[in-house]
Amino acid sequence: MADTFNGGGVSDLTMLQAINETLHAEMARDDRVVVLGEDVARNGGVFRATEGLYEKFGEHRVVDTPISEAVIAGATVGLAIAGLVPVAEIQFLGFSYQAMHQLAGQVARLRYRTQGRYEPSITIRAPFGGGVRTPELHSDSLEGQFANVAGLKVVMPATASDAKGLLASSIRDPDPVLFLEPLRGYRGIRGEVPDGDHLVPLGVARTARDGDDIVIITWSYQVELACRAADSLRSEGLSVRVLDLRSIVPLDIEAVAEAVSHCGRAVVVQESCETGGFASEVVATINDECFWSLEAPVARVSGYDVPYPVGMLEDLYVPDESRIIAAVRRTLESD
Amino acid sequence: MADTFNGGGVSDLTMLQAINETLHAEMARDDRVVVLGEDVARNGGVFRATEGLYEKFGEHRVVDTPISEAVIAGATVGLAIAGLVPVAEIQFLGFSYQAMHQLAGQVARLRYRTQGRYEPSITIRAPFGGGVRTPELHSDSLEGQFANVAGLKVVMPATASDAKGLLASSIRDPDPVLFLEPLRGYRGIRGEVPDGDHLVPLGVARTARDGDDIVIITWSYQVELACRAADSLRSEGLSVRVLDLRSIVPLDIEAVAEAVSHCGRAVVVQESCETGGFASEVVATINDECFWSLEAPVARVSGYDVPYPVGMLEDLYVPDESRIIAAVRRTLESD
Amino acid sequence: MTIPSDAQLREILVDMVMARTQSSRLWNLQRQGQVGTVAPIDGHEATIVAATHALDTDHDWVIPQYREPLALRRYGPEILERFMLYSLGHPAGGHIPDPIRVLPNQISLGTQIPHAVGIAWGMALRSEPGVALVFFGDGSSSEGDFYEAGNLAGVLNAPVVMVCVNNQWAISTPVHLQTAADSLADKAAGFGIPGVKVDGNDAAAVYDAVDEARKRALAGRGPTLIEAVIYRLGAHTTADDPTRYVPPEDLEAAQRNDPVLRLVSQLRDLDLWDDAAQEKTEAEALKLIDRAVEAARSAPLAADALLDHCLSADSQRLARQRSQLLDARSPEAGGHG
Amino acid sequence: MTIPSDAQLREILVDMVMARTQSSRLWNLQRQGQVGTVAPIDGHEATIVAATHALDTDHDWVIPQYREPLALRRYGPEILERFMLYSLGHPAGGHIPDPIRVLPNQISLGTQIPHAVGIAWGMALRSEPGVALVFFGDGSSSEGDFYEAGNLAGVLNAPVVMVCVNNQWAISTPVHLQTAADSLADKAAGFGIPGVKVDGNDAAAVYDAVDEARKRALAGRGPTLIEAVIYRLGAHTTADDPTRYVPPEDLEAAQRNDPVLRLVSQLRDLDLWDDAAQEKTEAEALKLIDRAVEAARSAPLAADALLDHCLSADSQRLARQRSQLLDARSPEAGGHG
Ligand SMILES: Cc1ncc(C[n+]2csc(CCOP(=O)(O)OP(=O)(O)O)c2C)c(N)n1
Ligand SMILES: Cc1ncc(C[n+]2csc(CCOP(=O)(O)OP(=O)(O)O)c2C)c(N)n1
Ligand SMILES: [Mg+2]
Ligand SMILES: [Mg+2]
Repeated sequence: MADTFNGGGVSDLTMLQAINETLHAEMARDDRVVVLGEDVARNGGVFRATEGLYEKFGEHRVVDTPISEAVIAGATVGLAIAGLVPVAEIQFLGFSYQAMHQLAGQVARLRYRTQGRYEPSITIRAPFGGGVRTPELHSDSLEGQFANVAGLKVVMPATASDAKGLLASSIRDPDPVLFLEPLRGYRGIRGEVPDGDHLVPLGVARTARDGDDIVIITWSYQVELACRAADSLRSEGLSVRVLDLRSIVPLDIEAVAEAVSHCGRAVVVQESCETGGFASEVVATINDECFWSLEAPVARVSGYDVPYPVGMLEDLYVPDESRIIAAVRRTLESD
Repeated sequence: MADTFNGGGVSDLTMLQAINETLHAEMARDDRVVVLGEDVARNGGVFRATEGLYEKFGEHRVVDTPISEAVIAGATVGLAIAGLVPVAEIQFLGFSYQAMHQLAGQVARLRYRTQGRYEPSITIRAPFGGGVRTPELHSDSLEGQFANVAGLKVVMPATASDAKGLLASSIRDPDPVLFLEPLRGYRGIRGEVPDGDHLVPLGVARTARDGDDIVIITWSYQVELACRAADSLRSEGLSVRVLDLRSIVPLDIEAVAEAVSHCGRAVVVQESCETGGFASEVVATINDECFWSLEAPVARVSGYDVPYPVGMLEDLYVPDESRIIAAVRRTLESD
Repeated sequence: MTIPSDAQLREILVDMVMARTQSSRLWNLQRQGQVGTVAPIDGHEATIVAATHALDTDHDWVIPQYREPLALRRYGPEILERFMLYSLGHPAGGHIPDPIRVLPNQISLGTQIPHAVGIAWGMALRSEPGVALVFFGDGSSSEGDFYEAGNLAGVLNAPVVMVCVNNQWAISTPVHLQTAADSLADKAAGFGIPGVKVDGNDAAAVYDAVDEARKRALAGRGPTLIEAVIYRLGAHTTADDPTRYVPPEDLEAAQRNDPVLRLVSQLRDLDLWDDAAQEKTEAEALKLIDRAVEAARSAPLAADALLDHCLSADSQRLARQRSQLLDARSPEAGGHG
Repeated sequence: MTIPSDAQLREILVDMVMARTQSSRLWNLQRQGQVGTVAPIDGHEATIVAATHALDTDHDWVIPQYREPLALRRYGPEILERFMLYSLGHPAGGHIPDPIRVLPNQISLGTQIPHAVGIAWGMALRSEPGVALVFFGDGSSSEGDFYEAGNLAGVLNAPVVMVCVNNQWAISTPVHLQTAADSLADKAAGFGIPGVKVDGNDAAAVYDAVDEARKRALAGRGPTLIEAVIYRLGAHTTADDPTRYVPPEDLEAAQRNDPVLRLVSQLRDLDLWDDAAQEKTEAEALKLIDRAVEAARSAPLAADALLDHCLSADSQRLARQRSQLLDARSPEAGGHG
């Protein structure tokens, strides 16, 4: 099966367009790929991420399911066993809770519990994240909980180009991938995206800004804010590196260690509430790998330990540039 | 309503007996307490934790439910709204995944989303933990995932006496509590338990062994192993403190900081897989609170990043005394 | 068969017209960027209003999904006030004050059905008279929670009235892709409880069905599943474009069956309704909603409200976070404050 | 109605006797501490064996719960071999080798039903002939997964045969506390699919019901829910004491209806079975299971098998953990090795 896109050039796309384009390309490339979820077919997805797939690939490969997240996730296990490559959408990550027993209990374990007999080539896409005034459970950052589920990969792109390259890799990956798309990024992040086949390997972090004094380690939409913080601090003469993890599982431990060893100071930023969020894992990893290079405690910038709040309160909850900058300053001053 | 037990003395009980006795006492003390779950009534629970309740308090207050974890958890929300104090059992913590949308999405948020109109006096009991050769999903340590769920308390006793005192506090607590009972502890842990009313506040850690050179921070059954490790190292002249967190949410941050500041070195032990487990949160908290007192990186001793394995492999998976001792030595030698 | 009296039918119509008027006002407010996502009520009025008019507000609970609040006027003016707070994104919107027996909106589909069963069960345990009436959509009827709750209600014989509002759509998904069952009421057979299908555009029929289910439940004869068949006349929400998927001819047919117009014409024939009544009701509806918006806009909000009501008392962690938040918001910090 | 031939009935009985014999052998091995928890098969034999004898093993899948493996002999000797590995706690027990279309045990109740629907759906998408037959208990029929899967199967018209093995108990919970439905087959109405109730102690009746459901599915007419009514004659598992809750008179009545004895006596009447056949079959069953135990005991296990087959390739974290594990196990470390 040939690649659909072979331009060799680049296009300026939003993250949403990059995702949509990638779904088109992967479905064209491999006819085992099937897309399923709530409103993904006739409506093209509530954010239009799956727009045009139904018209192009037909009702057998692009399927509107009943509102049953557990069976959406559970059916992917069977589809994979039957030799297909399911790409399921959970309409919002908060509703993956309805499917937790299938995602964490089954999808993630299929390879292990059958000792490799079955290959879980399963991708679960879900939007999440704050800043767009959605109702409850639409914005929650649950990646820390999924990171504790062994067997699952958790991929969280921060740019349009990575959204394409990581989604293509996720769909082709033989392991189950939870692919998380930041709501604010759908239209709020755009950039140059390579035409044609574009793969970004899972588990390789990206240096989004170079710098030597301190590194901000983060993922997904918060990379955007970290870069803005780094840029504004640069004008003050501070050299702030930004490391975009891209996937939290697998974690690029070496890149984290390299960046922290080099800079000696680090800030980890996440949208999730503080306790039990993935930032803690990054701090613990830094402690393991490069404790002796640390010149100051690693700072965490997080949401607060409350459920994701209603509209009037969300700007207080979600870390913003100013909180990131404050943490960077605090960490630089600490000794 | 008067206390049922007023002896003033102590009894030698297994953790299971302590739990059973506490359920009896709390049901007698407060007639709003109702017990629900699979096989909790006529059979007295698959481990006999609820033995005798049905006979004593009748079929209206001790209810065998259908095998529907989501509605067991979800019904507690309604029962609490109706003014009752539900104590639900999830037969094994692994099956709380079936109820995650109710536990994490609803039970934990009832107070917040109604801004205090309703009081979620809800206790969810569940056994978990390894070492007893159970089938899949019976042993998994999922506390790290629940710790990231704001609004939920996560209580994990390590002794028979605490099982009583913490369970009584949990049932009387106005917040939702996930009360986790280690399978190995049911019959494997016993000790003196105060007769009569015995309350242990939630969120106050316990020093299980005193010591100055290093502190092992852990919870639930691993406290037992940590104490054994401390005792065996003491014979070599090492002074190892053991801090039993008792509840991971709320976390006794001050006790952690005090112990680590005092000892300068720490090992955190958990049964969960490493990535995203609660030990990472403890390490991150230490980093926040007493980075400057640290004389060596904090060591984590964890399960591995695989699903909880089958019987032949579980002794390799679950941290044991020897792995704890090795980590203590490593941390003491590190500088 | 219990038919509402003429006076009751008129009250029902007043609430229906109010709901529709306020819903379209809300739609406009959303378009002006003044409130968050809005799920219009058009087509749902008869079912929701008539169902709640069959209840005893002192004893019976209403557990809504998210489309119902504007039609719950019978439970008191606080419902509208709180709903406007909710629509503006104010946390107090979730607090419907005691003793009103109405839960706030539920966004996580189907999760409210176990809550309703728990409330009903709890009332039965405490020997309180009353039922729990829960609304949910045709889409929500595919969630495990619906089935687990219906099945448990059957086993417990709990006094719950399950009203499935079948408006033919779940966002873009038509009900025939939601289930192959002939009728959503057929799902009752799996719970061993009665399943009743009713024309949800017929206020009297809905009233009767709920009244009967309620009496059944109060008599200790357990739950009922009612499927109210209607048609969603508007968009799913302000974020949706139904022209992408709703067949225009179906919509036109449904519009001819509009529940508000239907009851208006019925009551006009009985001389219980006229243009003046219509205008007066609409004017009153607008006055009330605008007042509620105004009140919501000026509702106080503490600097650290974000952290309130999560736990009954701050943990050490929350206390630390509270001072961080207040520090960041203090004027000197140049934060949000 | 499709009745199995005499020869088929005899094969079915052989498998049933084998299953029962091996199950009781396993029970004893558990009592001697040689294998983990055992869920005896007594009472389930006719349903499981006859159902799978109606399948085409080359094309049709079997998705079991946990009580079935000993009765799946028709799918090849590997099933028993793998099941013994499983019972000993060896990881390879979960790997039923290609091309056998049987999934390993499922412990998380009801979760296998969505898997079955996915397999059936996948076969249909790939235009492969074949059905997915899934077993689950009366208890599992209360899980959301059962309902969501049944409903989806109905919508998709997926070639799945859902066999609910109603043995009257879910551990200590009798079926009348599991649901108020008159019959578990009634749940099919909610999915818009046929629901069939069959005497699960009657091998021929089960065979016929599955055969019909299978033909229906292969003809593109969608799923069927079959309720096979039996009685659990043994304990739930080796960890259970049924005398605490099973009424002795019910058990006695059920024993008079024992599916193995019933088919034995039927085939004796037809001169297709005698004591010699019984003894030979039992001896063969014991030989096979003992051989399988032996093989399982000596199955190799790599020092770092714990970490295999979690991901397709080690992540950086797993690679670190693998060397930690191997270090700890090396003789010098005084670890587990
Ligand atoms: C558990 C869950 N899954 C998905 C969604 C996203 N969602 C919001 S409304 C909706 C459709 C609901 O349809 P229905 O229950 O028929 O109610 P209606 O909107 O028609 O009144 C969906 C899929 C959600 N809110 N919750
Ligand atoms: C999701 C889930 N909840 C609870 C359990 C614990 N459990 C194991 S077997 C069982 C009873 C199952 O009954 P049934 O489905 O009728 O099967 P049977 O044992 O009667 O064959 C229970 C509750 C489980 N394994 N999985
Ligand atoms: Mg609908
Ligand atoms: Mg059963």
